[in-house]
Amino acid sequence: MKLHEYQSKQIFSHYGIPIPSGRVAANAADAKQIAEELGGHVVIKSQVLVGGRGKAGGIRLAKSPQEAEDLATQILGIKIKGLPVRKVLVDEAASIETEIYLGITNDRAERKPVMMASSAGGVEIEQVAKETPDKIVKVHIDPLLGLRDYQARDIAAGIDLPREHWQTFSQIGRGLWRAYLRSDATLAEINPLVITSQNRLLAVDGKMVLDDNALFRHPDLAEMRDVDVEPKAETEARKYNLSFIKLDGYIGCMVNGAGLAMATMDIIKLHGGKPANFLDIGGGASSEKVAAALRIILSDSNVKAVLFNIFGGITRGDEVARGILAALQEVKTDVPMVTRLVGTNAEEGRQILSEANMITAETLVDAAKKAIRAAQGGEQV
Amino acid sequence: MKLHEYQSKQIFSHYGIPIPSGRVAANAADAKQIAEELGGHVVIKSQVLVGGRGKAGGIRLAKSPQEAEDLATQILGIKIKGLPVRKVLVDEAASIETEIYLGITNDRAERKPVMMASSAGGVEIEQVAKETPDKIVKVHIDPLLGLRDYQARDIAAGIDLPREHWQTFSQIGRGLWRAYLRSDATLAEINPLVITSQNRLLAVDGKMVLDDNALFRHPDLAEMRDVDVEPKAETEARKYNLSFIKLDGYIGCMVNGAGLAMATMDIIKLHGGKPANFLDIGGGASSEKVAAALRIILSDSNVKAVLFNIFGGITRGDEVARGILAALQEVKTDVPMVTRLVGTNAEEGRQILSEANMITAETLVDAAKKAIRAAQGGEQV
Amino acid sequence: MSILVDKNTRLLVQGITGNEGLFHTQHMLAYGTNVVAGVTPGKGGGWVLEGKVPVFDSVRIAHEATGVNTSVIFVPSRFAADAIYEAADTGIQLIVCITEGIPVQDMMRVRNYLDQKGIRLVGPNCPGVLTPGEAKVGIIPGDISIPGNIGVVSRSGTLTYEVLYALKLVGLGTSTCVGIGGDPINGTSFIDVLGMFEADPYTDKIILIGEIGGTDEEKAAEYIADHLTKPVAAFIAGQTAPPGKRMGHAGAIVESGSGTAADKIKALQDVGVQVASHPEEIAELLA
Amino acid sequence: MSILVDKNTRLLVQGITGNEGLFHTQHMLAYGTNVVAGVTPGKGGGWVLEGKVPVFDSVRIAHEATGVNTSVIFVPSRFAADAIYEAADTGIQLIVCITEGIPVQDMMRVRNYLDQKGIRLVGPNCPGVLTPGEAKVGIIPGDISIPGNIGVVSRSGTLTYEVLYALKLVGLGTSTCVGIGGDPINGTSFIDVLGMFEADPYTDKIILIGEIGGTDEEKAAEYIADHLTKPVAAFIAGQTAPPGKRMGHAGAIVESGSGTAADKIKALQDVGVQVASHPEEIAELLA
Repeated sequence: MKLHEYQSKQIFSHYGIPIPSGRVAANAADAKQIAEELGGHVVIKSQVLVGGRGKAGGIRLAKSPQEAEDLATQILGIKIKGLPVRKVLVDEAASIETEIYLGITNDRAERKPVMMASSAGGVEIEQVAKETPDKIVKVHIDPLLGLRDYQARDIAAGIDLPREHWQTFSQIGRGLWRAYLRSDATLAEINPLVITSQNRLLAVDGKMVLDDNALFRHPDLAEMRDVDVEPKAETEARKYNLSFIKLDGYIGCMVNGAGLAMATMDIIKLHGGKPANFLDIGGGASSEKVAAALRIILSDSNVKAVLFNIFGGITRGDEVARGILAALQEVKTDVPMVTRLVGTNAEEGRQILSEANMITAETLVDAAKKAIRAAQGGEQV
Repeated sequence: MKLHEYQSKQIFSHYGIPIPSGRVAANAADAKQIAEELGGHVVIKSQVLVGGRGKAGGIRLAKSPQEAEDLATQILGIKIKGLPVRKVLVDEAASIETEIYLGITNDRAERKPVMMASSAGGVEIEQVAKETPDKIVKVHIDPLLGLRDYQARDIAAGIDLPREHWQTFSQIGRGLWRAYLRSDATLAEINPLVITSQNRLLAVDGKMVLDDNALFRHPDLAEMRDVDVEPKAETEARKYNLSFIKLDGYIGCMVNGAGLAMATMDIIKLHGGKPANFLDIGGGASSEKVAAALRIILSDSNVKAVLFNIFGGITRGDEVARGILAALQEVKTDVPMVTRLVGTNAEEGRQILSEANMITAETLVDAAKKAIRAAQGGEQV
Repeated sequence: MSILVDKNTRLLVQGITGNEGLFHTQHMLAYGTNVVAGVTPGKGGGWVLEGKVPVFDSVRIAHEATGVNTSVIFVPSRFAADAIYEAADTGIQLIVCITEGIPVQDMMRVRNYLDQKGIRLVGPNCPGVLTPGEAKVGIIPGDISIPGNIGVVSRSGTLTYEVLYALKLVGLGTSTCVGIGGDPINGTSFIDVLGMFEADPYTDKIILIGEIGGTDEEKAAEYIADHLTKPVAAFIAGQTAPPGKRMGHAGAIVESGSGTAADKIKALQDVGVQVASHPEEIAELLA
Repeated sequence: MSILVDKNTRLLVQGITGNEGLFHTQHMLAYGTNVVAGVTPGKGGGWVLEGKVPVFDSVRIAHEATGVNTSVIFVPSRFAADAIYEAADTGIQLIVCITEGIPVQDMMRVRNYLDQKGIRLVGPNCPGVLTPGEAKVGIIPGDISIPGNIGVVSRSGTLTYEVLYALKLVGLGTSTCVGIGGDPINGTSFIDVLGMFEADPYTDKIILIGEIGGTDEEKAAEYIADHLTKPVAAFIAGQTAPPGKRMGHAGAIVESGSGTAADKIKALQDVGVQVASHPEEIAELLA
């Protein structure tokens, strides 16, 4: 779960990291009011969960409350990478001397958190990693011991931070580690961490991504989820504990198992089709779950055919088939359906489905081809 | 640093351990008021930092606010093991079905915290350890990983706690671990942890000892120190960073180094004398520090002689001698002084001291014997 | 024989009285796996499945009473890390964790702890380990595979079943199938299992089933080049996965352009591994 | 030669620019110890003691630049645990920590961490290690001891100096003197050092100086009975210490009737160790 900049910075502040004074506003009048409180010289920042806000005109400087209001009006009207801006953060403007990157993420290969820093702040770390990898300093953190003070100092030295800032930098590093640890984050980054012209360190922008699997122990953080920014279908899918991702193709996919679901998408593509979604219905396949999944798939008007790919393992094929039939009773549609059932009791399952108005297939390749043809209107049964 | 029962229970409560409703009172009127708020049926508990309060009449049950006031008056007038009772805790009385012991302390030999529990609660754990050691269940805690839930359950099973209480008991165990960890305690114990007749678990009495060396990171806890209960001299010594413990003998000791200080006390005893104190003045020996130490030693009217035992190592003997002389200028006394200086520049030091009105000695045995004789009035120079 | 689990496995089921635990214990027993004990805290002293398996309150008690040497974990995700510690602290040397959805920071701590103790964890978020004809530890359907000489290692569940089943359909059998799980931090990597298969006399050929996310497949390719003499065929799922999205598995995500299927396929092909274009093709490649 | 420190010691001083660090570095250098580098974060690039010792910002940089193999720590107690981790993570195999007053929970974590890595820590709250004529690492005065064949191990500081000095006065010398420190949780125990002395060809006799608190002396007695062939004499301080009070050293406390001097003396005497009634007597026992 991604957090907005303003949410991330609230958390940072809670752990002792200095952030600019500021508040979030959902309309231009509030933005003006906040700008007045902050003395007029502010920065208006769109709160959307994508990068590149600056280039898209989503971050603007205002020299007066009136200008703040005008700019907020503009920014609240635009879309950035397709996402409408619903909130702006109004922050006291800082005069920036130096920009630093400081972040913590999980290093899968080392199975440890890694703290990364770079003197090339303000730029996405991936870009720095590509263009000037030697500018990135990395320190792995022992997950049982936590970040050590000497490691934070090593990083400060590694990015040639002036010594007068080492102690504050270490405190910020410790704060970021605690924010990461206690929020169960998978990413906590300050970018940029700036040195102001008053020679203070300040976390001007921040980003956190939380581990969805750990939200059960952070009910306060779970409430921060902004469902406005994700496709409605994904919100709906989460309700039914379905793993769903919308894509831009036209063949809806319903598969049991994440790996098999990916392989199904791949094979559709391999044969010239385009998958409309990733969907893993998981183990079992009750008719309610299948029905919900089907409704979600069909809510996308691009979908011209649906491919069921089910491997009957512990769950028996005939049971799954009945689940699908029951779901079809509920969700009336004339979109063509192709079903491939393999494994335990697959034969019985295929029998049940072919008696309904469904196209059946034996192999995955066969299923993909039939689904593509059906989508093109070439075969309705 | 020992905490009072009411302080320990405040901390426990902060970490989610259920404690009885109650407040501390410094006078009987307040005790009555609290008893009224709690519904009248209360227990009045003297807050002194020693065990055996119950036997000494320091814990009494009251059935009405008036009785609470009367009992508080009584208890606030007594001394327990020489310590005056200055505060009482007024707690809602619990009807107790079962008493359990649950505590965490440091196991030096294993270099790990150890959680201990016993179904024989309400008794001091040392006594249980002596009389029925098989009633104590111990689990060592990995200091890097912390208490695991399964360990708390193992303990619950080990003391034959009814299963319905396992989950709550585990939560209390986790709370106690966090209280111990986050307070830098060396001991955190609930004794007794009771099952009430309403079948609830409740921490009726508690005790915490904090690590003095870690108080720098717990300014809030450091403020809880009750200086009323320790000898004035020890409070004074702490100010000067002197390690001082009052004893009941008559030969004051001033030594550099803790081991040597203990050995000095031992040898006084070996030769028939009685040390009046333990005192380690540490490295160096500035005249201010020596003067402060001397004042503290002489504030005890039992002291009939003072023995200086100084090993000149990195610190030179002549320097130490000058420090002692300067201190004697400040602290006028006619208590006889015996000085033993050994090590670097000891000869020069002895020279300086013998010119003053001091008895000098070469060996530790010699010094002890001379101090004992001086204390008995046998030798004034 | 083969690797990890076999006739000598004395299995403990942690979370045996839960729906999943009980259901799969039944299937494991039916397969002939030597399930000797179960644990559910607070339910010790009972039996499940018509008296076939005794239930204990803790792993320690179960271990003392029955001498289990392997544990399979079905407890809910919020308790799973604790269950792993409990098994590890009791000295069980092989732990198979089926549970999905364990917080990743928990797993980093678990993995670092187990590494210190030298204890092997398979999973979490995995279908378990199957040695056809000998033992089934986890949830891989027993009837989709026959004994044989092909070692299978995979990050996936049903996709693996596809492959086992496709092999069976053409008469090929499996020495052991190891599901290492779809989480970003797990106990056993491709490399670990490849090393075991290379050393195992019952395995002659190896199938590796990977997917997007991380660099485990790339490392496996290096390892194959340096250490493996047995032929390896592979399939990588997720060629069409969009970047930045978790494809069901917590570990299946293309991040900052790294972890793509294309990279993995290239790394494997570069060291001479045949990579199938769809799962059913693997059987053909090894036939 | 002897144990732990000698002519081959290449010493790093952590906290070299502090009062204590600088003062004792001077003495260590004067003694002939090979002090090759110092560390004080934020002061890297400078030199101390008229250009004799370079100062670095971190142990890693100092290690890379000078190849230190031993570290002695003088940093204040609240930063000392971090200094130990820094030395350990850099791969320094012997760390001597002089600092007094480190929180005991910090030390439990440190000790458990170092044990995993197999790194030796002497101290904290100790006077260090002295191999007369070769190297002095810490604060033991150099001129109170001469080279010889007696190994000394002690929980105390000045009390140890007494013994070294008493030995010197009767012409006896020391192979190595190891101060293991007065804290309840430390890096090196009596047993560890007794084992090293037993194996050391330069040590013929051993002196053990204990004090109240804990059970390290009792364990040493057991170890002596089982493993030592060389004669051991001992002194235990604190016979008159009242229970429940910390006698200066954080570890010197009689708790719940355990850790008394009487118990320790009896345990040692029971295994044939001669226990002196006062420190000066030890020299006589070994003469």
